[in-house]
Amino acid sequence: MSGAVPLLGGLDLAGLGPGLPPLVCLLGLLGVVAARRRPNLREGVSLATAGVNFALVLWLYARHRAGETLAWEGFSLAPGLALSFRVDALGLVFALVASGLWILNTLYSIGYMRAHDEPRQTRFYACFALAIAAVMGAAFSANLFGLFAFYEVLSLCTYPLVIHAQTPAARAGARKYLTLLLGASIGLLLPGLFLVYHLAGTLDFAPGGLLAGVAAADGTLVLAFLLLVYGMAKCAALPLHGWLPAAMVAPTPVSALLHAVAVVKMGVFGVSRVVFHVFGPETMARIGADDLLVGVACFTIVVASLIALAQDDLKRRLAYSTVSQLSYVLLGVGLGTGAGAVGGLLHIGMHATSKITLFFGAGAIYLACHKTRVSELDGIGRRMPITLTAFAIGALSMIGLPPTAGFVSKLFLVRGAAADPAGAVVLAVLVASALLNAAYFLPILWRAFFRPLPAGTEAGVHEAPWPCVLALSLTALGTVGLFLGHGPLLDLARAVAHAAFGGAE
Amino acid sequence: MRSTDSLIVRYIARRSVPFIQLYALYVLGHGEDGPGGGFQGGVIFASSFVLLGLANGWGYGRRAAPARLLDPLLPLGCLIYLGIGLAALLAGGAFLEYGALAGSDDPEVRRHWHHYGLIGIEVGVMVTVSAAMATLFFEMARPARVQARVDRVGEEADRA
Amino acid sequence: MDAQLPALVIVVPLLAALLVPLAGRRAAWGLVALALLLAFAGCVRLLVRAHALPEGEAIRYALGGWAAPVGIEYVVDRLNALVLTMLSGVAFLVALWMRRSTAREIRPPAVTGYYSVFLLMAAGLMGITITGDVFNLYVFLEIASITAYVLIAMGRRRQALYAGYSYLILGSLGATFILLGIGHLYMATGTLAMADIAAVFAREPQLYDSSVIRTAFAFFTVGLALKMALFPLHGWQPGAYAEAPSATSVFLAATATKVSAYALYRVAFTVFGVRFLETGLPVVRDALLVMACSAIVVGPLLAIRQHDLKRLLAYSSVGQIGYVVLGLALHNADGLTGSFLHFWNHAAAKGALFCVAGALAYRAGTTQVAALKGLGRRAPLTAMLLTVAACSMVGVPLTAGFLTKWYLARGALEAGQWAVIPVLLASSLFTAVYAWRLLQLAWFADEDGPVAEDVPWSMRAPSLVLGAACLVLGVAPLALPVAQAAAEALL
Amino acid sequence: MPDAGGPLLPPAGPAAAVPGPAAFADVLGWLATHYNYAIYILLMMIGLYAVLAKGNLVKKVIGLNLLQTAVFLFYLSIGKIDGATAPVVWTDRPPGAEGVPYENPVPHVLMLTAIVVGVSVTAVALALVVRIREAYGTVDEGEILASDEAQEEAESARAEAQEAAADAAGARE
Repeated sequence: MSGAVPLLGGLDLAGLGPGLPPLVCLLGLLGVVAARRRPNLREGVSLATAGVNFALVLWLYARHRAGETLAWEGFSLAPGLALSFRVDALGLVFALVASGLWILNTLYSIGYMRAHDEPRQTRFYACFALAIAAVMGAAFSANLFGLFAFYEVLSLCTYPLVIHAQTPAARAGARKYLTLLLGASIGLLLPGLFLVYHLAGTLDFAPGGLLAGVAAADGTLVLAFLLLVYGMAKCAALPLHGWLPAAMVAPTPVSALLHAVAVVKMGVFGVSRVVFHVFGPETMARIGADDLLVGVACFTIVVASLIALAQDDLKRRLAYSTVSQLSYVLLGVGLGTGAGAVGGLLHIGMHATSKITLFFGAGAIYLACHKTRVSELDGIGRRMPITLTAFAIGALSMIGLPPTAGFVSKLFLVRGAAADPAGAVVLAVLVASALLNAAYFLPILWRAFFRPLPAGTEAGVHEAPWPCVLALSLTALGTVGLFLGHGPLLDLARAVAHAAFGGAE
Repeated sequence: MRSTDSLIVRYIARRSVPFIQLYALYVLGHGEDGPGGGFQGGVIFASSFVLLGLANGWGYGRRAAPARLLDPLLPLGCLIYLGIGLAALLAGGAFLEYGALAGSDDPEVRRHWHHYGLIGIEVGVMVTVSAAMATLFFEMARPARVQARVDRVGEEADRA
Repeated sequence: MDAQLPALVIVVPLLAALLVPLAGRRAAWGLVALALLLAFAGCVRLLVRAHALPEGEAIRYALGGWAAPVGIEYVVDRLNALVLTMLSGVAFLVALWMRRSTAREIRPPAVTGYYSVFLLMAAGLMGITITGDVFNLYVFLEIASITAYVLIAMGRRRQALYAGYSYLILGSLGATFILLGIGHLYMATGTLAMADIAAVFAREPQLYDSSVIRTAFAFFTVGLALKMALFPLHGWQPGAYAEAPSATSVFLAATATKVSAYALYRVAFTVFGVRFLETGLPVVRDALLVMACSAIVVGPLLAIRQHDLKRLLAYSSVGQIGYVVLGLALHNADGLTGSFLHFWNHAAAKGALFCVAGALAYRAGTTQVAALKGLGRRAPLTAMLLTVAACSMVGVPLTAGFLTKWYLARGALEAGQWAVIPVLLASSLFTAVYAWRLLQLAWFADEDGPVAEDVPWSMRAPSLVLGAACLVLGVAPLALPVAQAAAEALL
Repeated sequence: MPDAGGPLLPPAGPAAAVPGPAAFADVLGWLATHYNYAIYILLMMIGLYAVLAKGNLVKKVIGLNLLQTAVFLFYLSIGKIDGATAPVVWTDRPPGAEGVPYENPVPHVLMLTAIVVGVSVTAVALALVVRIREAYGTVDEGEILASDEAQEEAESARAEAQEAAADAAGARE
């Protein structure tokens, strides 16, 4: 109640601070529903919401940099169970990446959905708005309960997006998506939450980990850790990755949303929160959870890459690539070194930008010539030069070659691994993974640019609608731009690592 | 239910009705300080109609206690009960505190009013109990041809 | 008038019940709504007053001016103020909701009778809750039950008659057990007033070892378990909920079994006392724990297989009553808080869901699950209501249902009953399965047909209030302090 | 209710306790002095048997009545005092006076209410049986259930088909 009073007072809007982005997105949701009979207005509202939201996050970032502590008490549901919000470096990494890419994603959606003349667009945009509200809420949540609540909301509100086509394939994919995500969160995450609360008596994130100093058997803590990590099935650690390729049935903007911006990043962000602010590096090291996490991550990176090699469907190949790339983040935060943590957190942003480019590219190819398979892409680079150039930039970033964003994060990861006593194995995995990435991305580019168009197709430029091309060009530029100007993200990641590991990087 | 063939039974049944009812009232009035009261009185009162129905046929009994009379009486008895209770409440006492009806603090007056309230309550109980008992009997014992007519009327009402 | 409130909240619906058959067909509905609105206002006022009192005290009202051990006393404390508010609030909303629904489902000549019996039942349930006398409890229990039999048997299909009959037989069996329990209690203590019995126990703790007292408690438990349809004594319930007219279903499902559960709390904690539960007959507590947990798991499992929406919801209620009883078995502040929260939370969610079933019956003439198809297109608000209430049943965070589970889980951990956690989670998963099936049909199986109209606003508005309650109770801590105060008052 | 005229059964005393593994003579002695309890238990069991085992709906109602009657008997036994008079029957001195014990009236009052409740339940039960007979043409539980089941089966088969069709229809889009 106490938190609602300033809200009802209505004057001290700035006092809401980190509560503002989710609230604005909810307003956007209402606007979308209200404008359901006027498509132009509806899409305008969506775009405006995304813009205002990004501006708000930037404003929060600026104030955070200025050294202000921004917090909003929010709602207290029950003692120990509050929806309260706070700005910190880790949250800002996620929020900046998500809200920034959201604008482009919305732009792309508008182009894609209109070109396809899809039905049920209001539901689509409404769920989109709800999804970004959930992401913002999770990013700024000051406790594990808020993170869990918004995590669940995101699972539920993306389900209508995945099942959007309502074809049998979409139903089957969406069923698998929801079953795995919801099953894991009810079956693992929720008991993990109970366990943490039972052990610590609080769910509020703390800089050194809220479980630091809690007297409990190592086994219990490891159990709690595993429950939380695997409960967040959105991070797609093997073997709970199955939802991700299954959800490829969704329209491409949704795939981009799921696999680049919101859903998967929610998973790795959640795990980072667990590592840094629930357990804390010290406890992690004491109970051996860091090695566990690194092991899981390495296994996922290699195996998922191998699976990706065998996929002919373009979006499925990208999905398995996502599974593999997400574990870079897990690897980074699990390494237990400052540089590793920086690399992992940077990879949230780097991977998001590159992967969204790749998905936009895949969607644009589908829009322009209805091709979904890698083997059908012969010579397509000549028909869609902009799209395929952007795609190539994204692919290079996945492999980790300069001048793209992926290079930066991987560099930090390598440095982090080198600082680790058992770093040799990790280094080997990183190298192997880079080679595997090259092995499944370069053939696509080779086919697109160096193989002739199949006989019988007319040559000539035939790009996707302009909002799509614009969006994917911007993300491709962003991928390069992040290589050059990753300062703000790096500062934030460094701040997190600094708080966790002290000065050493 | 058909009427009996015996004229004697039919005649005596008819003639005993007032006596049964008088006795019912006696039992009612006796309720405060002896075995009796509204429940018992009500049942005895209803039994007079039951007797009529048994001896002189269902229709005869039903005409003596028609549904349009009994149906309003059912809630009316309860209303008397509740009304007195509420009146006590309005007079400043607790619900059903009849003594408060006196409107004075004199214990003697209050005791009197307590009696009046109690008897009023018993009357209410009696009205409802006798109406309920008679209704139960006549509804359960309803002959098939009457039932058929009621059903027909009901269906017509449904359609309307 | 304030002092008379405990009597008035019962008497006003009772009075209206008697006036309804005398009033015309037109005025009847208005009278019902007015009476229940007044009762609700009174109950809210009582809730506020009960919370203003110092810890351990209660509002006491002596009927007829006779003080407690001699006369019948109405007692309002923090626990039953919570239940009373829930009861009268739901009754009022259902009264608003039912005008159009009953007009379609009940034969016109029987409508005023239906209203009258409905009010009687509401008064009976509130009487069970407010009374401080064990025998009076029995009488009100029977008033509520007999009226419930009638209200169920007025369903449109012939199965309703048999459902009402089975409920009558099992309900009367339960009532007889309760009567026997009261008899044994009276035999050992010589009084019927709850507070007085508790005082006897406090004076003579050796009574706890008496086999008469133990028998009494066993009779109460079995009798009330039958009345509240606690698994495996739930046999009467699915048929009764499924076949009853829609308005009856909404009201029964939202309130009736929970009032019996409340009676068990009242008997166990106020009459027998906390110490008896701990030392007197621990086996009953263990049995209740097992029964509650089985109900929590089996209810939703059975619900998954149903094709009729009302029957599905009825089985889900079999599971939900387990949550309400679990607190008694866990027997600590957090567990009790969870259960007491569920009085409100489940009333809101299940009431809303049965409103959806009623809306289906109103528009489609059937309550088959398949009739939900395309609801999201035809009636988006009703479909939203279904969604929110179903989420609350699953226990999605930010809905009311989550708070219940949170507190029950905390209580279980505190009591060292680790096994309860998987039970709660499994039930959430099973509930998610059937909720998902309903939502799938409602939202993702639509066709591009003409957009048919939703149910009239007189039905939509009250049901939306229930749906909103699912959200508000989940976010704003309205119910929590009330439930916590009630739990603390009991222990 | 003023002070009950005589002592109630002592809480855990020998009178209230059911005989344990005592000598046969003890059991006989208990039966001789507490035959009313024995009858109440017997009646109750007969009633319970009828309610649970009989297929005829009317017989079930009769069983219910037996059960209730058994409870009435139990209550009246609680209030019974040997050699006491009814609280309202005057001899030469009023009940309650020295040397004139009277029986506890409270159980009687309670049973008066319980009887009314019982009558109401019976009335509703019989009314339901009448309606059931009209709707099903039988008062046998087995036949009613069989008839319902047949109807239910047909309906659920139809429902299943409808649900599948709904899914398929959604899928075609």
